[in-house]
Amino acid sequence: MKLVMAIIKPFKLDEVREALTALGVQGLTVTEARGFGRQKGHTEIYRGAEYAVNFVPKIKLEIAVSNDLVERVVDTILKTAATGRIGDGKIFVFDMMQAVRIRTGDRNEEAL
Amino acid sequence: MKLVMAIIKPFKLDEVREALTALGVQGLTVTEARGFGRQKGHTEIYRGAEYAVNFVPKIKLEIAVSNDLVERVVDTILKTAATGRIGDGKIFVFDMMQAVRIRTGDRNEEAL
Amino acid sequence: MKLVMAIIKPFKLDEVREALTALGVQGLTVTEARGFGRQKGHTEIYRGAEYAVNFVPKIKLEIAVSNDLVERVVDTILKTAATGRIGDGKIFVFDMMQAVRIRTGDRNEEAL
Amino acid sequence: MIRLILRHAAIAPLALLAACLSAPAWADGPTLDRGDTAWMLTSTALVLLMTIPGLALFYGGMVRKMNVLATIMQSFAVTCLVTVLWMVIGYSIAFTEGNAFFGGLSRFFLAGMGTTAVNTLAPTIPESVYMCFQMTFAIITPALIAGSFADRMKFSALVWFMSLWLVLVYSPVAHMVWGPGGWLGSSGVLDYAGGTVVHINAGVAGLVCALVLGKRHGYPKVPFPPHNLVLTVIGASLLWVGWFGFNAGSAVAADVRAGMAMASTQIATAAAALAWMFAEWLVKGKPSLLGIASGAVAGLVAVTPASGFVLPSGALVIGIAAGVLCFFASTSLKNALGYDDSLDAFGVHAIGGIIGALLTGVFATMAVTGATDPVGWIDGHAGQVITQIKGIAVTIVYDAIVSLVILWVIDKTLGLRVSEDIEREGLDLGLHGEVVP
Amino acid sequence: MIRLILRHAAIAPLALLAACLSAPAWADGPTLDRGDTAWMLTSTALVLLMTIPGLALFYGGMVRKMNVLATIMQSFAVTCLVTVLWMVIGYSIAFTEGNAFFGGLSRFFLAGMGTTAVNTLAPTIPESVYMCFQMTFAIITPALIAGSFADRMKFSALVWFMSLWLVLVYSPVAHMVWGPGGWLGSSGVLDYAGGTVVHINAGVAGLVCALVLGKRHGYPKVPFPPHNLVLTVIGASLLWVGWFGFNAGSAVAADVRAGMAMASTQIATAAAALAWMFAEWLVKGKPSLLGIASGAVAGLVAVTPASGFVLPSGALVIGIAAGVLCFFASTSLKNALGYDDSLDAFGVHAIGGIIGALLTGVFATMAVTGATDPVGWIDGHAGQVITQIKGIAVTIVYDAIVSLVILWVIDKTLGLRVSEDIEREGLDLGLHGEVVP
Amino acid sequence: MIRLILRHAAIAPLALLAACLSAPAWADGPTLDRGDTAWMLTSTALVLLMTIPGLALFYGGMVRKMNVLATIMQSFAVTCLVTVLWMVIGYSIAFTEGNAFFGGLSRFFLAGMGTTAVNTLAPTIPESVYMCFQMTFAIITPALIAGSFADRMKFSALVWFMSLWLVLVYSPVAHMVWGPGGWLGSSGVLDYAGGTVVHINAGVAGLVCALVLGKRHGYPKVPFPPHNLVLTVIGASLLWVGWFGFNAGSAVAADVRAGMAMASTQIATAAAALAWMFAEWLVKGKPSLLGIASGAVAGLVAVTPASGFVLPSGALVIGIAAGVLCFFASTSLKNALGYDDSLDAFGVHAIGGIIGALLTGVFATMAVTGATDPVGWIDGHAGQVITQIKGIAVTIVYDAIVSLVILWVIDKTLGLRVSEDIEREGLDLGLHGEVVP
Ligand SMILES: Nc1ncnc2c1ncn2[C@@H]1O[C@H](COP(=O)(O)OP(=O)(O)O)[C@@H](O)[C@H]1O
Ligand SMILES: Nc1ncnc2c1ncn2[C@@H]1O[C@H](COP(=O)(O)OP(=O)(O)O)[C@@H](O)[C@H]1O
Ligand SMILES: Nc1ncnc2c1ncn2[C@@H]1O[C@H](COP(=O)(O)OP(=O)(O)O)[C@@H](O)[C@H]1O
Repeated sequence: MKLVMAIIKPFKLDEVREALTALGVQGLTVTEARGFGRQKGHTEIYRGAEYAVNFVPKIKLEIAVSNDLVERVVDTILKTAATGRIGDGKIFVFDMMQAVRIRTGDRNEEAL
Repeated sequence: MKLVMAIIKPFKLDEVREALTALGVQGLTVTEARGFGRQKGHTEIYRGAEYAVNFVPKIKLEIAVSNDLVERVVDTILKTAATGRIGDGKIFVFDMMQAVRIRTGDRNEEAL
Repeated sequence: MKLVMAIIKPFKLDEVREALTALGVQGLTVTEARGFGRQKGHTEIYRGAEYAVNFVPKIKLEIAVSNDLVERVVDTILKTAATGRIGDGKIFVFDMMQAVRIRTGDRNEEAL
Repeated sequence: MIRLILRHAAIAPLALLAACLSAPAWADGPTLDRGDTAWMLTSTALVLLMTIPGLALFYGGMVRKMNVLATIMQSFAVTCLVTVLWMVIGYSIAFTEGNAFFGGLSRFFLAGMGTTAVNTLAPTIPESVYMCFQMTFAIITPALIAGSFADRMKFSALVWFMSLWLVLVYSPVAHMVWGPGGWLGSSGVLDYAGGTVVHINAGVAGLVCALVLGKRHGYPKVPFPPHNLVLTVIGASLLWVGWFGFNAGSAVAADVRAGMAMASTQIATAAAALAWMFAEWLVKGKPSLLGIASGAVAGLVAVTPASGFVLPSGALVIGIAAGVLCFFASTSLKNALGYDDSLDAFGVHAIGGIIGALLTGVFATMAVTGATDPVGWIDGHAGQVITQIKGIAVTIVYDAIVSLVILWVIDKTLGLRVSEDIEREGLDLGLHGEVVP
Repeated sequence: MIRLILRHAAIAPLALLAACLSAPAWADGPTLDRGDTAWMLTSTALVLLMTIPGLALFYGGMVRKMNVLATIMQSFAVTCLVTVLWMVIGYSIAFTEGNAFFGGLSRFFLAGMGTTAVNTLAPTIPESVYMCFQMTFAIITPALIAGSFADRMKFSALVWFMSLWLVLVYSPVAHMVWGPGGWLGSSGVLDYAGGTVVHINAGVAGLVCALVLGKRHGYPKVPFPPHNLVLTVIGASLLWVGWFGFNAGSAVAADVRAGMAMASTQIATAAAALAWMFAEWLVKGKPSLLGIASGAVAGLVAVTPASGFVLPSGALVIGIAAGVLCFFASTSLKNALGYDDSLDAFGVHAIGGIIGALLTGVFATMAVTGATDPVGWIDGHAGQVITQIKGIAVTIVYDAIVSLVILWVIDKTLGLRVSEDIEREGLDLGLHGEVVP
Repeated sequence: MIRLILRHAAIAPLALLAACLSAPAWADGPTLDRGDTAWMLTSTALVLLMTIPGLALFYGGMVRKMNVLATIMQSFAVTCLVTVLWMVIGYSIAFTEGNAFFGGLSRFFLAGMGTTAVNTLAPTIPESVYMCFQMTFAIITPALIAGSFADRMKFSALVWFMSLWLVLVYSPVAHMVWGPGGWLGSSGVLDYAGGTVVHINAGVAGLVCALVLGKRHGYPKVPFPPHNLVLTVIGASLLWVGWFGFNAGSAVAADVRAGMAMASTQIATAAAALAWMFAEWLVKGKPSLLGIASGAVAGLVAVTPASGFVLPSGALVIGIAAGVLCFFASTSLKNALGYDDSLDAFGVHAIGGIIGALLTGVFATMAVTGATDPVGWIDGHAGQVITQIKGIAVTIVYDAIVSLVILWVIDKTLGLRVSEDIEREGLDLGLHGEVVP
C-alpha cells in the first residue's frame, strides 16, 4: 500500500475529489495548509506598513491506496489539479506498512 | 522507528491521548482535518439553496514510536477510538528513518 | 528523495524558512498543529471552572528534499529552531518514493 | 419601571397636577409630553438592543462554536414570539385592569389602542409607546432563561416553553407587581425596573429548566470553554448600554428620577464588575474578561429593582455585594450543588435579583422617591425588608411551580432534549442546518 | 417620513395651530419643540446605525470569508460618499422647492442652513436635524443595492455608480414622493417611511445590477455559503433596532403617530420573521437562523410604507404576507428565473417593498392618520390601491431605466467587474490589500 | 461640551431668560426641560457605547489574535474604574467651583447630588444626568491612551496608571477648559466637545507611554497585522454613531446648536474618511478598509472641538485636512521617527485634535454661536488662533509632564511591561488566563 500526499490549490478540491471517487477511491483526508514555493505570496498594507505574506493557501490531500491504484491516482490528480500556472502543487508518494480500519479492525487493503 | 498516523473522530481525542500516555507514549502531534469516506456528510440550507458538505471533521494524530511499541500503540488506538459506527477512522503505519529532538539534538529512540 | 517533517514553535517559522531558502530549498508546506509532550500546556479559567489545555500550538513543516540535501536540511532546522527550552520540537525523516510537480508533470528531483 | 403605588403616594400627584396646570396644547391631548415620549421611544429601542443582539451575543460567545447559531436563534426567536404574544394577550394580562393576579382582556389584540389611548400607569406618553416599552421587558425575560439549558434543548420544545411561560408566568407576575391593582405592588413590594418580575423570575425558571433537563453529556468532567469571548463582551456592553433604557426608562419620563436611576445603574454596574474582577484575581490568581463582564451583568441585575429608589452611595454598596456574591454563586455554589446551569442564568440573575430586591428594602429612600414617609430601612423603615422578602418568595414559588408543570407537559409530549448525536455534533447543524465554519 | 399632503389634509393643521397657540418661547424660535428635536437627533443616530455597522454586517456575514472586508467597505464607503454628496446637492434636489420632479438649488452646499433655518416639512425641529435625518435615508438606500452584486464589482465602479445613482435616481425619486410639490406625493401616493423611495428603489436597481454584471463564476453550481451568520444576525438586529428611528422617526415628532409607527414596526417584523421561519420549517424541514433574520428584514421592509398609517392588526397581516412571499421570492422565484441576486436585494427589498406599498393601500386608516376622509381600502377607499400601484410602477420604471444607463456608461469606460483572478482569490486582497486570516 | 463662557456672552442669556419666562411648571423644578433631558439621557448612552463596545472593538480588531481579549479588557476595565473614581472625586475636581485649576470637594462621593441638584453649566437638566454625561467623557479619554502601548503593558500597571491619570490629569484639564472658573476656558479657548481635554490629552499621554514602555519585541521588523478588521469596523461605526452623543450632546440641550453640531460631525467625518482613503489609494495603490475607518475616526476627532462653532462648509475643510494629515502622521511620520505607537493613539488623536483645535480658531463663527462679536478668524478675529495654540500648548505640557511622572513611579514599583514570554505567548493567556481559540 502507498500513501499519496498531494498539495493542491484550494479551489480544485471538489474537482479532484470527484475524479478520485470516479476512479474507485473510497476515502481521503484533507488538511488546510500554507505553501511556500515558486508562486509568490502577496502584500498587505495596514496603516501604511507593508507586510509581505510569503505563504499561499493550499490544500493537502492524503490518500491511502493499494499498490495497483497508485499510478492511476497520481495521474488523475495530475490531470484534474493542473491549471498550468505556477503554484499548482506537488504529489508525493510514500510506502505504507500497515492500514487498519478502526471501526472493524480490518487490516491493510481491506481497511482502505 | 515508525510513525503511526491515526484519523479519528474529534470527540475521541482526549480518551485516546490518555490511553497512549498510560502506555508510555511521551508525545504526539495533532492536526485538524476533514475526512471523506463512507460516512456521509450533511446538508446545509441557506435561503433555500441546499449545499451538500461531503467532508466530515476529523482529527489526525501523528505519533512517532519505537518499533517495539508500534503494535501496542495501534491496538490502543483501535480500542479507545472505536465507537462501532461508520466514520471511526483509520490507522496508517509508516517507516521512519530518523528522528531528532530539536532542543538537544538527540537522535532516534532518544529523541522520542 | 526524503520528506523531512519538522514540528517547531510557531514563532520560529520565518527564521527557519529563511535559513532553508538560503540553503537552496525551493519549497515547503506548512500546517498548523497542536503538540503534546514534555512541554506543559496551560490552564484557562472560565467562571471559576479550571480547564487544563494539554496541547501547545506548533507548526508542522513538510519539506521534500533530494537525498544529498537531507542532512543539511536537518542541521539547519536544528540550529534555527532551537531555543534550548522544552518544547522546541522534533524532526522526522521519511523515505519518499515519488514526487511529481502538478503544473508540468515533472517527476522526482525535477519536481522539487 | 416605577411602582405607581409609591409614586402616587409621593411625587406623582404633584407631577400630574403640574402637568395639568401647564397643559401644553398639543394635538396629542393635554397630558402627553414630547420630552417624555422622546425618551420612552428611545428607551424602547435601547431595551430591544439588550436582547438582540445584546443577550444573543453574550450567551452565543459562551457556548462552543458548534452551538453558537442555535444559541443566538433562541434569543432571536423569543423576540419574535413574545412580540406577537404580547400583542395578542400578554399586554392585556399584565397591564390592564382585572383582579390582583391577572389583568382583563380589554387590550386583547391591542383592541382600542388607537391614537388617543393612554395607560394610567404612564400618563404622559401614548399607550402605544408604553405597550412597546413593556414588550421589550417581556422579550428579554424568557430569553434570559435560555442560558440555563444551553447546548441541549430542542428548538420546538423551546418555542412551546417560552410561549406558555410568557402567558402563564411572566404576564401574571408582571401584573402582580406592576399592574393596576396587582397584589404584590399593592402590598408595598418595591421593584423599580424588574428585580423580581424579570431577573428572579428568569433565574428561577432557569434553575428549574437546568434541573429538569439534566446536565450536558460529560458535565462537569468534560470542559465547555467559551468559544469566543469577544462576542460575549460585545453582548455585555450592549446589555450595559441598553440597560439605561431599562432602568432610567422605568421612570416613564425624562425627569430627575430617570437621571438618578441612570447614575445608580452606572455606579452599581462598575462596582460589581470590579468586585467580581478583584475577587477572582484574589481567589484564582488572574482577573478575567469573562469575570469582569459577568460582574457587570450581576451589577446591572442587582441595581434593577433599586435604581429609582436609592442614592449613588446605596448603588455602590449594592454593586459590590452583587459582584462578590454572584461570583461565588456562579463558581463555588454551582460546583458544590452540581446542577448544570450552563451560562449561569440562576447564579447571576436569580442571585443578583435577590440581592438587589433585598438591598432595595435597605437603601430605598425618600431622598430619591420624594415620598414623605420613610421608604427603606435606611430611612428607618425596616419593615420594607420583610415586604421585599415576601415579593421574592411569592415570585420564586409561583414561578417554580408553573415552570415545572409546563416542562413536564412538554417532556411528556414533544420531549425536551435533543438526541445525544445532535448534542455531540452541534445544535447548529442538527437543529438549524447551518454552521459557522 | 410622513406624507405631508395627507398630514395637512388631516391632523397637521390642528397640530400646527396648537403649536402656534401654545408657543413655547424658546430662543430657538417659536415653533421648535425640544422633545421632537430630541427624538429626531436620536432617530438620526439610529438610522445611521442601520447602515454602519448594521447593513455592513448583515451583508458581510453572508459572503465568503475572502470577501467580507470588501463587502463591509461598500457600506462604509457609501456612507461617506453619500454624506458629502447629500451636503453638496442631494438634499437640495430632494427637499427644496422646485418642480414636480426635482427640487431647486437653494440648499446647494447647504447654503443658508444656519441656526434659524426650518424646513416646512419638519416645522418643529431645526433644519440641520431634518437634513441629517434625511441623509441617513439617502445613505442606506444605495448601500442596500450592493447586496445584489456582491463578490464581483470593482470598487472604483462602485464609487461612480453609487454617486451617480444618488444624484440621478434617489434624490429625484425622494422629491417626487416626499418633496414639496413632488408629483407622486401630490397624486396621493402613501409612503410613510420609504417603501417606494428606499426599498423598491434599491431592490429594482439591485436586480438591474445583477442582470448587467452577470452571475458569479460557478453560480449556481458552486455553493456560496455564508461565512459567518453571527455577523449577519448582529446586522439584522441592528437593522431592527435602528428601524425604530426609520419608521417612528418618520413622524418627525415624538408624538402619538411615532408611537403607532413603532408598534406597527415591531409587530410586522416579528410576524414576518416567524412566517419565514415556519414556511422554511415546513418546506425545508428545519427553521434556520438566516431564515428568521431574513424574515425580520422582509417585515421591516414591508411595514416601512405602512407604519404610520395602519393599526397593529394591519401590521400583523402585512408582516405575515411579507414573510411568506419574500421567502418564496428569495428561494423558488430566484432559482426559477436564474438571476444571481447574491444577497437578495431584489427578493427582500423590492418584493417586500411592493407588498408593503400595496397593503398600505389596503390597511391605511383614518383611525391612525386622524384624517376625516377614508384613507385605505379598509376605510372603504379602494382607489388608494390603484394610486399605490401607480407609485410603485413609476418608481420601478424610472429607477430601472436610469440605473441601466449609469451601468452602461461605467461598463464602457471603467468596466464593472473585477478580473476572474480577483473574484477567485477574494476581493479583500485584490481590491483592498487586506484579509481576515 | 459647550464653553459656557462664550455661550453666556451670546445666546445663553436669551435662552435662560426665555426658559424662565416660559417656565413650564413641572414638578422637577422650574428650569428643567424634558426634551433636553431626554436628549442628554440618550447622549450619555451613546457616549458609553463609544467605549464599550466601540473603542474596545476598534482596538481589539487591530491587535494580534492572542491579545484581543487583553485589549478589550483594557477598555472595559477603564470604564469600570473611571466610573467609580468619577463618582468618588473626579466629577468634583472637574465640575465644581474651586480655583482656576481644580474644582472643590463639594461633590465628593456625589454628596448633595439629590433630586433637586442642578449644575449651572447645564441648567435645564438634572445634575445626575450631567454628571453621567460627563462621566462617559472621562471614561473614553484614558481608554484611548491604551492604543499606544497595546500588546505590552501589565494589567496591574494599567489599573494604577489609568486611575492616577484620571485624577491627576483628566479631571484638572477638564476643569481648566470647561469647569466653572477654569483657566483656559476663561482665557477664551474654544473646545466644544473635547479636542484638547479628550483627544490631545489622550494622544499625548499615549505618545509618552509609547516612548517610556518602548517598542514591542521585533518592531518594526516583524509585522503585526490586525487579526480581524471586521471588529475594527464595527468599532469605528459605533464610535461614529456614538459621537453624535459626544458632539451634539455637548450642546447639553436638544436645540439648534445640537443640530448644527450633528451636521458638522457627520460631514467632517465623511470628508476625512474619503480624504484618507483617496490619499492611500494614490500613495499605496489601494483604498483599504482600515484606511477609510481610520480616516473617519480622524475626522471625528478633528471636528470635536469645532462641532458647535462652525458651519457645514467649515466642517468639510476640517475633515479633509484631518484625513490627509492624520494619514501621513500615522504612516510616514511614525515610521520616520520610529516610536511604536501601536494603534496610533498619537497619530490620530493628538494630531487630529491639534488640527481640529487650530481650525476651530479659524472657522468658528457667530453664524453658529449666535455671538454678537466675531468668534474665529473667518469672522475676522485672527487672535482666536493664538488663543487656541495656547490651549493646545498648555494641555500638551501639563499632560506630558504628569504622565511621565506617573509612569516613572509605576515603573520603579510595579513595573510597566509584561515579561518577554507573555508578550510572545499572548497577553490573553498570560494576564487573563483566557483565549480566543
Ligand atoms: N520541496 C517541497 N516540499 C514540500 N512542499 C513543497 C515543496 N515544493 C513546493 N511545495 C508545495 O507545493 C506548492 C507549489 O509549489 P510552487 O513552487 O509554488 O509551484 P509549482 O509546483 O507550480 O512549481 C507550494 O506552495 C508548497 O506547498
Ligand atoms: N483511503 C483513505 N485514505 C486516507 N484517509 C482515509 C481513507 N479512507 C478513509 N479515510 C479517512 O478515514 C475517515 C473514516 O472513513 P470512513 O470510510 O468514513 O469510515 P470507516 O473507516 O468507518 O469505514 C474518513 O473520513 C477519512 O478521513
Ligand atoms: N513521539 C512523538 N510523535 C510525534 N510528535 C511528537 C512526539 N513527541 C513530541 N512530539 C512533538 O514535539 C513537540 C515537542 O515535544 P516536547 O516533548 O514537548 O519537547 P522536547 O522535544 O523539547 O522534549 C510536541 O509538542 C509534539 O508536537
